Amino acid sequence: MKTLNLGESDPRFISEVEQRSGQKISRCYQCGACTGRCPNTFAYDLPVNRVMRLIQLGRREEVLSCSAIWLCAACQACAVQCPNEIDVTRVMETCRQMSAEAGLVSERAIQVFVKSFLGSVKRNGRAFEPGLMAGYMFRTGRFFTDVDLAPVMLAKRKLAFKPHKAGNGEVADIFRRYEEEGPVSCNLESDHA
Amino acid sequence: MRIGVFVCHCGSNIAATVDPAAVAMAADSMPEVAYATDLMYACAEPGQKAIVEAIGEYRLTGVVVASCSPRMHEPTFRKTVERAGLNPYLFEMANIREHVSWIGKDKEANTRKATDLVRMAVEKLRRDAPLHSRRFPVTKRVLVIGGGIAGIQAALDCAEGGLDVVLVEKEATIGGKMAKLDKTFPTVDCSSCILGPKMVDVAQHPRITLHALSEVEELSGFVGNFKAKIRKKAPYVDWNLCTGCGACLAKCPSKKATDRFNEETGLTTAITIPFPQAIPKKAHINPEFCRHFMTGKCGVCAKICPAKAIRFEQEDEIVVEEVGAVIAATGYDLADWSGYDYLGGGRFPDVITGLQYERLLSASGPTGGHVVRPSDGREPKTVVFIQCVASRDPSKGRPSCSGFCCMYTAKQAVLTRDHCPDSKVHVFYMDVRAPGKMYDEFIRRAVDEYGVDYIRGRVSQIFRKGERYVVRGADTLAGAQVEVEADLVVLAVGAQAAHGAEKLAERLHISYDDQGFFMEGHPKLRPMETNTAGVFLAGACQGPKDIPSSVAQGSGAAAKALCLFAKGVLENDPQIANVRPGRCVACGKCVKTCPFGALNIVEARGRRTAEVVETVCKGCGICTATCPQGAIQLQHSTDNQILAEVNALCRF
Amino acid sequence: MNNTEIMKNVLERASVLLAWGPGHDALHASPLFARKAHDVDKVVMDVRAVQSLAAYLPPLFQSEKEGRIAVLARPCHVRSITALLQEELIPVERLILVVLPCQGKLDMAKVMAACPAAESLDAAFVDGDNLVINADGRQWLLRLETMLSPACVRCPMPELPDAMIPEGCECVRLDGQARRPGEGGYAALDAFMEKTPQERWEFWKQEMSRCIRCYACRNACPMCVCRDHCVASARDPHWLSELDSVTDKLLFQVIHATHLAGRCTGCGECTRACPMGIPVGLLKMQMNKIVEELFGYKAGMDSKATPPLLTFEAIEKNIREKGK
Amino acid sequence: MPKTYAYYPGCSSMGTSAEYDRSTRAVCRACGIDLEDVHDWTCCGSTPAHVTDFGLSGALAARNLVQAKSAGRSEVLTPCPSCLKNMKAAQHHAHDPVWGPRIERLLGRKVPEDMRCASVLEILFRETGAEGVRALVKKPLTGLKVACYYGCLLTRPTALMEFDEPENPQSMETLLAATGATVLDFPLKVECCGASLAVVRRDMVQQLSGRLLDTACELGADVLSVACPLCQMNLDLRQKQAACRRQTKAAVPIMYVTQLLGLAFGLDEADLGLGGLIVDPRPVLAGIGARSEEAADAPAGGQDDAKAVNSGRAE
Amino acid sequence: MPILERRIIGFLCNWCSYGGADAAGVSRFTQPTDLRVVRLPCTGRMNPIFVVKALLAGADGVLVSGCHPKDCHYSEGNYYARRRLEVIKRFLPVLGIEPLRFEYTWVSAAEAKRWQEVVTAFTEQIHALPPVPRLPDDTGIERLLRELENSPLPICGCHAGHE
Repeated sequence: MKTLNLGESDPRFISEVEQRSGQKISRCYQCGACTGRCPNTFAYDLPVNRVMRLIQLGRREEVLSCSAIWLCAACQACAVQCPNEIDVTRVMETCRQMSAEAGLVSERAIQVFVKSFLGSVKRNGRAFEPGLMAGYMFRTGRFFTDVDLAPVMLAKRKLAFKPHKAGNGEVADIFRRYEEEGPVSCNLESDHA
Repeated sequence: MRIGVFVCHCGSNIAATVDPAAVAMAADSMPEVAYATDLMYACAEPGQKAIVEAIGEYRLTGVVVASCSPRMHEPTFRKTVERAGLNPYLFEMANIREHVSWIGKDKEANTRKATDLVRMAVEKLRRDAPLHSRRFPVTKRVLVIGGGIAGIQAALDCAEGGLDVVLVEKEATIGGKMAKLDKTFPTVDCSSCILGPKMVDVAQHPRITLHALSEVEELSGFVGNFKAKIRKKAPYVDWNLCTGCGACLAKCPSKKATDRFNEETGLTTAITIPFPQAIPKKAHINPEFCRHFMTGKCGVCAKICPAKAIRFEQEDEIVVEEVGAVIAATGYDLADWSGYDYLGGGRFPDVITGLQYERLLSASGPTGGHVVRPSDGREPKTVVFIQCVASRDPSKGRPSCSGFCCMYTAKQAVLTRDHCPDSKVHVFYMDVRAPGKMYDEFIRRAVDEYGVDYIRGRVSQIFRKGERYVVRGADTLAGAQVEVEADLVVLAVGAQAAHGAEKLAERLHISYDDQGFFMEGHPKLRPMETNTAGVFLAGACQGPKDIPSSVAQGSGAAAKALCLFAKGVLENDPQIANVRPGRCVACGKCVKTCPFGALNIVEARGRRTAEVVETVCKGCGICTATCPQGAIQLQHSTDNQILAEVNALCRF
Repeated sequence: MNNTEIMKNVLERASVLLAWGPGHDALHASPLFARKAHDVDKVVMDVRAVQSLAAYLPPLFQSEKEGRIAVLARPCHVRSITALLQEELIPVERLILVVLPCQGKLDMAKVMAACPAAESLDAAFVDGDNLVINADGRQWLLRLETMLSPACVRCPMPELPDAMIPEGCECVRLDGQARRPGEGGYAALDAFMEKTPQERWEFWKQEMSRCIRCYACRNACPMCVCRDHCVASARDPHWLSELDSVTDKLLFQVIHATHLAGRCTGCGECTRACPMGIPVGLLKMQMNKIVEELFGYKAGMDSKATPPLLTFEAIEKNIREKGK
Repeated sequence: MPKTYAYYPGCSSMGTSAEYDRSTRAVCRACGIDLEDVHDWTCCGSTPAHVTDFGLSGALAARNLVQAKSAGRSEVLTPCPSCLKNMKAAQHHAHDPVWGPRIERLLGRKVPEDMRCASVLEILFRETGAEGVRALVKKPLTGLKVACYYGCLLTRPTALMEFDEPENPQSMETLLAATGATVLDFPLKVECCGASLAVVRRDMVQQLSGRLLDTACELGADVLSVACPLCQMNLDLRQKQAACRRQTKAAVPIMYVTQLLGLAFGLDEADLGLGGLIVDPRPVLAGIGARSEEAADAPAGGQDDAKAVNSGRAE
Repeated sequence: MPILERRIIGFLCNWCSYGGADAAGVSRFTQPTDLRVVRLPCTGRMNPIFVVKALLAGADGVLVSGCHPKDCHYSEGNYYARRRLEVIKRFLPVLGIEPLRFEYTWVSAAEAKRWQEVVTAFTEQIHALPPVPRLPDDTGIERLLRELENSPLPICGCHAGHE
């Protein structure tokens, strides 16, 4: 295991996570309730409490490049469980956003799926399931994803053939403004006490 | 008036963020200030000496000390100025530590603030009058509320010290929580073997009057002269006749009564004696379950009783006891954990509290000391202990550490291995807190000799799997989620003040914190006192405590009561209300609002006027705020003094 | 029996009848201590009888230790008397209330404004709906309705309801026709509160700078029972300085209003008495409104009630709890 | 005068969860709950937007609140807990110092704060309740053993959803018990099924849903009642995929709570979209009448059944 | 350097809030420096007129704090205070005084954190308002005379520049 140099702690990272998530990270006392309750821990490279600890230590790189933040299903179990009332799910989501912005994504497939989904919403105003699946398969090269399900879905009329358009371009406007604005900025001058 | 101002550095406590010399210099030019200086430690011997000398040298007639909170050292400095020949009430304090130096870092602003506070103190002092205490006799009797180990110790020590003691216990027997314990840590000696003799001592001591099944309903009066109204609940048995033979218990047909002594791990009869060593060993009827009370048709106990002691028609009795001091020793109860849904919140029969587990371990308990599952009576193969339930949990409004759970969990884990040598025992903990004598060694023994498995992490879920329970949590040291199938789960539920503690506190006029624990006079220096003179605290009613600490505090509270009575007479606090008859129009508004009945309208020299009963007045000042003419003034906190303080701040 | 006979009859049982008699001119009435039957003939009880006689009662009872005292009172004055009974400052068994049906009271400021010559009048009398003033060799006919004090116009209780006769108090009613009841409420205050806070502050700054610290407002107030012991003129406690400062003048008005919280019956005597025409009654009106809102209480309605600031509820219905 | 709710169907109603949409409308009609579709509704952004940027997510969800408000509605009802959470989160984030201003900029207007949002389960529980359901039951589901599964988002996060107990919710049980069904104590009722990762991490999802299905089987559940389109799709459509990770192989029908209520109300099966389910519920439903008699004799509750299943299984 | 503080007077009961303020100090809970505390035995001692007196005398804010209801050292003092202080708070607007200049609250001796929060929030509230309006004589010669009346010595200048 790598030795962590405590002098390399990045206080701006802690502050950014705190501001974007609205959570006070120092309140975590490492009881592990989040890890105990998390349904996806078995698939994580870092258990949730370690993610929290690494944020406390200001380890930007280790946190933003871990897979746990991408495999989190945002099921909120940890947030409900935390005895210190930290919304851990929000912290995980925040790290995922920051990971994408920093280009440290470890689970590319998930990011691609997210992009496909949002692309579909941007184009149509609503999510169009077959279209986004097609886009996802195309971009990841995972051509056999769930094709086993297609026949049964078609038989049960669970796949629409045409996207529904809605929103009269308002949704596209939201995306346009989002792209123009770029990642959200925090006031990192104020030191976190 | 010639005023001396002494500004304390308190080492660097004040001087680090306030400039005491600048404050003293500013004070030098305040009205009637004849001398102003700064001192390193005003409260220490050299500081006090400097004050005494300055009083003589500069012929000072009043003193201001700017230092810590008056709640800390006002009595100290009053004595100092008294030593120098001044009336102790010609003294004021400016709190420039707790209210200034410790809460702000801006030295300039702090110095300005400290100067303002000194100016206020000077202005107040200029309007102080010398006050003199009155002496009054005391009733040398002590009321001890609560018959747990702390109350027992306090009662015995007071009685041994020559005081008459009235011991009031809510339950039908004394002994409290300790009587429910099987063994005690870290010695693993039998709880009832060491408690039992003390309980017998209480019963036999000629100076102790015991009221069991009783509660204090009202406390009136003041230190030295309290009157306590005590409700003795009807046991429906004439305790003068009852011999505790237990014949009625054997024959009572209602066998499904709640067994409070056994923490509801079993059932008992409607007429019952809590446990074989109960003091007093007298039967009482629980009317909620008694067939006679429910249907009117029964009376087996009355027929069978050889002493003819059953009294279905008995009613509660009110007795009034006159005492000079009160020791509250009402102990604790486990916190309500029904909100812990993820632990079942009480839905699972085999997820029980530590106190319930004690009853299962105890040879006098419902299972005769056999560790079995409440659901099916089978011996558990795997027992999981969970610490910090309703402790250290801000999300449930329970942020504090209950202190003794780490140790009793270790003890129970060890006993489990003793009782069921084939069992596997896991303990989920967050931190092990074992700072007492031989405590940490005991934890080590649990791990090394008894093979108890300690897992560092919180449990986040318990769910049923068939007849067993899946306990899921984290092992943060392994960095993993862990799961174990358990037969029995024991929760170390945190402590809160005993049920009804808040209500009692209101009756005793003492404060309590958000967990219901009674507030001590000072967190470090007055742990046995309250802010109400003559009311002392012992044991877990003041905060969670283990047995040795409870015993120590019980003895300490007894010592406080003995000190109080050592003088024979007491002096009152002269900071009480005073009527200027010339200004009073006898409108009676003060009489209406006084909470203590300390005011009367009397006829004096042909005029009606209000009058203060000096020993009854407690100096709250409600009357002063009520009187439109300002005819009644709270001495040492007069309208003019408060106005002067306001004016001192709003000069320009 | 006509009203005079009724009053003479009352005087047979009482050592004195406190009433109104002729004043310094025909427009004014002054307090009259009627002790003999023939004194009763001088009683004035029309719109000119404006002053509340309640204020005289506590000292009168104190100086006259024997016998009963009767007092002539309008219904609004009865509320003040009830409030005094609440504070046990007058003995109910020695009191006889003589209540007249109220036709309203003149607002002298309005009269003076309508007829400045009334300063030195020759004669004044009520004739039907009009007030007739002879002065300067001319005659003025003023419509009574327009000359009454605003409180009277809005007064909801020109006739005393039986329920408001203080418990255990003898009450004699006089004959006569009362005005029709007004709608009550706090119209003058509500109008004032329409102003911005800055305007209100400026208003008091201006008004109080005209105050001459004569304390007529206090002396007229039936509930100012402190009499010679008022804090305004005390050095211990020294709430107010002796300086001619607006702060002290305004603070006195606040003290007055605060001391009256839950006790003021809204009789309006303070404003009436002010020689500078400062509407000091507004402050008490605000206090009454607050007390009514918070505690559902109006002073002087029930001689057995406890004023709300001299008691409490463990849980206050209308106060939002702070903290925790 | 019944209140009219703005109805937000959510994107999955157009495809994978059409039968949830249909049964919701049918049951609400039966209960006298008036629904009016949000005009020109758009995607709430779902989890992808939420994990990308709270501002984007907030703006996408809030657009629908704006639409509902401009139609004069004060409360939005949606069958999908994920959509519901996004709408509530948008309102919550509107007060956040970092995200509030951003949402407003992206949306181009203020987030309506006074709109209330609720799931169909919450509205049925609040407005109709057990009493109301009991009054409407025409064909009691007597003897049908139902395990109620809420999934993660219906009750969590507690401060946002403000509905039922987060760890042991009872609303679905209360409603279904009123239909005469036997409600089992399903211990994993708020565990995650992993649906949001269904496409990209099939392995994880199989493990999560496998455990849920196994536990339901062990309890002897005839059907699993759900209230979330993602859970339903995941457990129903992918039940075959999950089979490889399961200890038992029994198929469990996954039905929407609205479908079960609709059946009990005697609504037309076509209106409830029963045909859309992959694991066919009809065999277990057919047994309802027959089983009702034996159930009447046996002591109620799933406990005994659970024991029976357990004892038959090798430890 | 101009002094940016406002003049805030706190009236604290000795048993609860003064203790809470002490506990906040012991815990080193940093607070704004504007507040000056007058110690009362009980909020029941608090004559509501002190509030107006202080505001008219030039205090920018007045904060009263006592024991929580039911927890009064004298059983009933805070109950009386609650009524009287609520009345005076509602009375301020008729004078044209901003009612936010006055708050009353309950802080126990154990609530050090809460005391810090109360002081910080109230100080911020006062800073959000302009300085308290003054009546003409308060800055005038009478005021100075009054000061001189009490002080035979030159007036300390350390508070000058407050305005």
